[in-house]
Amino acid sequence: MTTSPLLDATGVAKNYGAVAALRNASLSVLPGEVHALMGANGAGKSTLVKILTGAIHADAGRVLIRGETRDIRSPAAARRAGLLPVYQEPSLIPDLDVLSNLRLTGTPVEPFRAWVRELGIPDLDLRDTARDIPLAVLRVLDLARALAVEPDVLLLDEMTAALPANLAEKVLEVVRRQGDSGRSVIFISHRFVEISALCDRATVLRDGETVGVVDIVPGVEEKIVELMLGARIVKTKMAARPTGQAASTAASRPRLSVRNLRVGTKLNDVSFDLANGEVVGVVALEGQGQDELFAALAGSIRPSGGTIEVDGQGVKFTHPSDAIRAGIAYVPGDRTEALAMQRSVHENIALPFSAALRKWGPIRVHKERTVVASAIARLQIDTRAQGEVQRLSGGNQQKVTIARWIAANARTILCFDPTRGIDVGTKQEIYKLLRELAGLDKSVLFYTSELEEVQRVCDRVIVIFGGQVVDIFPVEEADEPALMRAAYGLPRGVTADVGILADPTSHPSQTPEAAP
Amino acid sequence: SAEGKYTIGISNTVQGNGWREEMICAMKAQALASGEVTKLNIAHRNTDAAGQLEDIRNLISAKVNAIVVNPADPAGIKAGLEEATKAGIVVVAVDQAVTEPSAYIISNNQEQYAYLGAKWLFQQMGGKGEVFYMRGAAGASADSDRDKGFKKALAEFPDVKVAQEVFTGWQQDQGKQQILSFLATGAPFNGIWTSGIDNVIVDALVESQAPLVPVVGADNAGFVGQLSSVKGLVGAAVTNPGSIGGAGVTLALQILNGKKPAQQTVLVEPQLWENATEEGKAKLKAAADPSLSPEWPVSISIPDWTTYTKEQIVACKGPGE
Amino acid sequence: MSSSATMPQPVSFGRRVKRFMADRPLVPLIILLILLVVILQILRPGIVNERWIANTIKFAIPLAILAGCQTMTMLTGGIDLSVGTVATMSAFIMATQIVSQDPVVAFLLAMMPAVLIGLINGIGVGVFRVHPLIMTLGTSLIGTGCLQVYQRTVIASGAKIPDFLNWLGTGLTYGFPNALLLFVPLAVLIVFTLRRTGFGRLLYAVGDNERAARLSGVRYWQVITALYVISSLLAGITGLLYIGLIKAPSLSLAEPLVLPSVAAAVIGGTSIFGGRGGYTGTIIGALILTVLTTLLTILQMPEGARRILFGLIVLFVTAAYLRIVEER
Amino acid sequence: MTRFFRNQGWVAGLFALFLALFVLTKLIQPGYGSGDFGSLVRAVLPYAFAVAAQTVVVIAGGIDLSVAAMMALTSVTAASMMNGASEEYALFVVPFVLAMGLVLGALNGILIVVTRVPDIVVTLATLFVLQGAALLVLGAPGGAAAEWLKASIVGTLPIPGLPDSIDAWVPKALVLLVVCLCIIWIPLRRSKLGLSIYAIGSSELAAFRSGVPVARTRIIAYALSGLFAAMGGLALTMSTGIGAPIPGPYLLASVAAVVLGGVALGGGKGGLLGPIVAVFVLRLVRTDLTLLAIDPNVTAIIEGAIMVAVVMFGAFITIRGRPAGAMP
Ligand SMILES: Nc1ncnc2c1ncn2[C@@H]1O[C@H](COP(=O)(O)OP(=O)(O)OP(=O)(O)O)[C@@H](O)[C@H]1O
Ligand SMILES: Nc1ncnc2c1ncn2[C@@H]1O[C@H](COP(=O)(O)OP(=O)(O)OP(=O)(O)O)[C@@H](O)[C@H]1O
Ligand SMILES: [Mg+2]
Ligand SMILES: [Mg+2]
Repeated sequence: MTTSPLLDATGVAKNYGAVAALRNASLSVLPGEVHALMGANGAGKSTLVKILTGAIHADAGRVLIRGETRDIRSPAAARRAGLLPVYQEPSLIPDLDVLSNLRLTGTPVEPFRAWVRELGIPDLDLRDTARDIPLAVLRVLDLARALAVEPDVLLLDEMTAALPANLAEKVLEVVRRQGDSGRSVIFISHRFVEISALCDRATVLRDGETVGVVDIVPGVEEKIVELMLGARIVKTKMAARPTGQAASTAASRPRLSVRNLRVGTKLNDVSFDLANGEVVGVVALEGQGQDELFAALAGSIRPSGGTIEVDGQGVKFTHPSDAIRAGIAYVPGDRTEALAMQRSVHENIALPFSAALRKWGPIRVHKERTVVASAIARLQIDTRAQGEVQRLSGGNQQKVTIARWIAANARTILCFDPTRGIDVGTKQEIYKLLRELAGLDKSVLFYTSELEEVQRVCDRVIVIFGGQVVDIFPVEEADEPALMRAAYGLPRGVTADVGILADPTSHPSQTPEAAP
Repeated sequence: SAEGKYTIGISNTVQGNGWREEMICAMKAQALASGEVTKLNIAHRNTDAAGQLEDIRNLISAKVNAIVVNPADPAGIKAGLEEATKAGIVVVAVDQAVTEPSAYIISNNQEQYAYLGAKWLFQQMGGKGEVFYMRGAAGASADSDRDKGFKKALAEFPDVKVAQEVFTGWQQDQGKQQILSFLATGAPFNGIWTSGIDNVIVDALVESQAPLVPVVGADNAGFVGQLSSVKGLVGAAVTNPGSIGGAGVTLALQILNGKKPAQQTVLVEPQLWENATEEGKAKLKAAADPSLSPEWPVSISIPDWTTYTKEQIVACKGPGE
Repeated sequence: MSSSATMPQPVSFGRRVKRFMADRPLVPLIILLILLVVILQILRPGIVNERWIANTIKFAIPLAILAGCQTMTMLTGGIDLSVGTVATMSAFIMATQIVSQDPVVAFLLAMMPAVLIGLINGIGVGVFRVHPLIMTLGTSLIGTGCLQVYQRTVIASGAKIPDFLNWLGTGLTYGFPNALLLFVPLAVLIVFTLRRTGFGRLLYAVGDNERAARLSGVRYWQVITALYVISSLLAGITGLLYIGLIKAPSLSLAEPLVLPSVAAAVIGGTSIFGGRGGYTGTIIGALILTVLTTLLTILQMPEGARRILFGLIVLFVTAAYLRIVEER
Repeated sequence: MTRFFRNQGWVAGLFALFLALFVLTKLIQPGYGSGDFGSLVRAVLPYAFAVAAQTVVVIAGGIDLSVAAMMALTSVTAASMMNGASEEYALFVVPFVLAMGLVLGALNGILIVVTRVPDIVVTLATLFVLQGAALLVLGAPGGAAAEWLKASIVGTLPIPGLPDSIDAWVPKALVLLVVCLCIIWIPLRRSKLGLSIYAIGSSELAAFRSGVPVARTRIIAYALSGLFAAMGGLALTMSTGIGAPIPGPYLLASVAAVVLGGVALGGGKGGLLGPIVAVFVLRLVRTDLTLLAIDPNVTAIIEGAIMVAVVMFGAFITIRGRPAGAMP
């Protein structure tokens, strides 16, 4: 290559006590390049981004910017050097309004406004307090704030993970144009579609080390996966759905039956059934009421109308513990909402055991240890840093949130975007797990922001738009274009004229290929 | 003789201490017994000079006829007292002096209090040896006045040394812990002077089977009882009557009725009751009152100044209650 | 996955010591305690004898129990500033009621305000979400006022310290303070509760992430109400023990213990922000503070200088301790 | 408009409460007039500065337990320096004492940043240190204040063009308070520094990642707190004419007023106006209790109950006011 790199990091290492987050990472980004940073959960991607942007200090390593050694000691210094990150977690100040947030970082307002519009949010009020803005929008604002100062290198850590498809689309578009205009982007994502659509090259990390740099060409995905996982080959092909077993569900009573559910103004009229042994997908654009649906089913908020029946019995949840008693567990998409970050993996998994008043007494240590250990094994949680959950990587934290309910043996699991920010290997494990749960006659309600997941996991899909169920697909008709159209509230094409209560048992024998 | 015609305001800045509680009760009882007071307006809380200024000004707003005040600081409330006098309110300071010249003062003589007790103690010690000096709260004006008296006595006995000087903060637990720590050091000492944290000190000596050296304290019910009941204990109680509050009310009423005292300042001289002589023992016997809370001083009345009965002060009811 | 822990790494002796202490955070605290005792012994040779130790323990116990209240409330991100008032109320009521009542009745009467204040605190914090600092401060003001009103009604009847409390508070058996008979089971119970019971686990979880606890089915108000009632009960028991030790009921008996109890919990490694800490450290913290107080009493210096030294030492100890523990 | 009410509703409510109390006061004591209002403001003065000192650090996500001790130290320093000195000398004393507050406050901040010990512990330690220092400066209450200083909070400020009847309601103390607070607060609130203080209180991590110099901002917040506390200390000396080394009841009062004033103890929210109005409310309640000649022991109960009730009420309306369907 003739051009010299804009950013060149070599031999970066970072230890957290006994855990080596990075051991020997290197990354070289050319001007005008969209460069993917890839790796399994816990490979050290976020850590590298934090080091490059001065949020933490490396133990070793050298960073050159335009050929000059720069010691980036603080985010402000990184900003001056032209490096701007969008971290995995939103970094707007929650109690300040957007305008003040802009002033704080010295971001020019007009360009910011333009970018926000460009990124698909036309009606942002700059006087809104950040705390009141939904997560997905916050991520976009973070990005717009970075774009507004026209950075030389933009570092996006799983920018698209929490975004609904429509917003993600816009982000990709904008990022692509960054590359075209001579600026570089470091792009972290677990979604291969995005990588291949967007990136020029990819650096692959494994266990804190750079194990390869590849050009993105068609078909390179296999190689990347190989590099990413090393010896840990993707052995988990999609488990075939046993057809016979699901058949019984149609006959019996539904596990969960929702009728005309309303929550405030967000959720207007939702009705559907969830059978035993069934995985029902929920597809919706950002903010169509899916959050409220899940929260209401989890007992987290009170619905303002409609009925919920569990096993044919009408229920009213006033607190999540009511839902849990009815066997319904909720896995929120935002893991900071679900985990006690300073506590151990073990305690986090065992937390529901002690919740009820009658379980406040002595803990049956041995029994508990067995249950927890088996849940950890089941989800293959990387327990190197298990003393405190906050030291786990994002993906492993996500697994803990699910493991908790596996251990508690919940009959119905409400998964809100459980694969958000999870690497391909782990995603497969989670798909498999959900199918296994279904096999054990448990039922799963599964919201996902990645449409392709629907095909892999669900028996049926309900599409929510404007707080209403606009369509229900059997899985075999739920291809991405159809789902997308429905999610935007467009009527279904003539070809897909199947009854709403299509028989979910008539599965095609075809199973989608494992990723990539 | 007449039905009540005056309202009297009271300001006090230490709450939850037996001595001050007795002072307040004496004020109430005296106001009731005098029959001349329709209403007492009491500001009674833990605060500093600035807070007391606030209370005094509130009392001025309430248009009381007289204010009886136990000053948080002699100089710090001068402005407020001056404003009160200007508003035609009679001001009487009790327990401690104030610097405002227009105010009348009826007070226990704190310097004399310390001097009297210390002198007796040093005599008991035979004019030599080590004394454990347990003061009150660091920075309090009553404490520094007493320190003056103590130092005066000390100067008269050149062979008496201070083994250790501590501030009890007038808190019982702290005093007890300090004496126990001191005892544990095994350092020799021949007498203890305390600024009113006395009965816990005797307890500590007894519990740890330490030699019972002479102890000087105040006339708190607990300590006075111990002086008669604890075998082998030699000690003296110096009176520091909380009933001075009743005297303050009497003085205020006298002034309101046009009977001004000859001087602005009336000092109530402390007495010393010791158990080394038969005469002293008799005084102690007469004074002891086990029915009182151990923190209350036993001298619940002051001859010539208070007219209430014991029942009245113990009931702690003011006019209209 | 390979773990970096297996990487050959030359580890210096100093680092190993630090690592060792970080894994056992009690060790540096105990070392510090011993250090203080040694300094005391050097300053006043012969002071550290059986009597002194018994004495120190006697005074450390009430502080340690109140610090236990702080530890537990701090685990949930709270604080209980009403413990001083509650202890004082129980002590005062016990001492005055025993004169005319059956001991059991007097005991029940003495514990009543503890339960009541604990309940109000718990409901205020747990249901109405009032900040614990404000809530407990408010109830302690209210409690003090009530105690003063009560005091006037009993002033005529006098007060008495029950013999049993006297024995418990000041007595020694084979050189050991009798108070240990109360304290040891209590301490074991608290440690066990925090480590091995569902309730203890919920305290940590609620303090760490209340929303997560809620989503796991934990009812916040139940946990918090139970917690503050327990804290108040402990404070009430401390009051009874303390009156046996001091033997003079007053209206501000246990107030001076409140700030030190917070300091003891903090020195013992409990995070004031919740989710982190334990009771064993707190016990050592209480001992350290008690010894420190003795040390400063012994030093012949002006009161002002003594306070300065006290503040500096507390700060230094906490900072050093944090450094060591962070090494993990 | 709705946004204004959402943000300022609490302050507006407090202000209404103050007015209602004022009317009540007039009913209790029809003679309550401008002179009495002047007394109220003078009583408010030290509390107001204490609460300002507390507000700044609470907004920055901290707490300052050393406020009252800082006031005591600056007060005794000022009083002892002015003792026996000329009137003009006070012109030098005032800036010196203010600078001292600023520096000592900054020291608080530096200790917090450097030792990484929680602020509540650091300021607890400095509370003892400052108290000790105050005792070293003046062993007992004493000292003096320049006459012009004392006069500067007595009486009213004649404003040209204003009728006397209105003028009488503008006590000098109020003018002094407003000027001192506004000179610092308004420019601060508008500056990037002010934003940064809110930012670190709201989310330290997010602030750091937004490029806010967290350590420096925290130190400045504590320095400002020290400055306000020094003003409070001066106010004490001005009103009493002396300095007292034992801290007054300003610490707990400041925390209570901060919370009553709508500043979240977690940080990042609220302003200075609310807590200041809260101080006025609390002082006026005190006045009313005195005017009503309520049993003094009951006043403690009432003050505690008001504090708890108002905060509970606040919590109650926030729970109720939460839009339906919002995530709790
Ligand atoms: N503060 C910390 N303390 C201890 N260990 C940490 C800490 N932060 C990160 N780690 C460890 O460092 C490793 C790399 O974490 P990092 O967050 O960089 O992973 P990642 O590649 O971004 O993963 P993901 O895709 O799940 O977000 C993980 O093993 C994690 O447990
Ligand atoms: N303390 C515990 N330790 C480990 N596992 C537990 C514990 N408590 C409950 N579980 C597991 O969680 C699941 C559901 O528990 P739940 O309390 O709802 O059932 P349960 O019938 O009440 O249990 P039990 O009969 O053991 O009290 C069970 O699989 C149980 O084994
Ligand atoms: Mg990451
Ligand atoms: Mg991730």
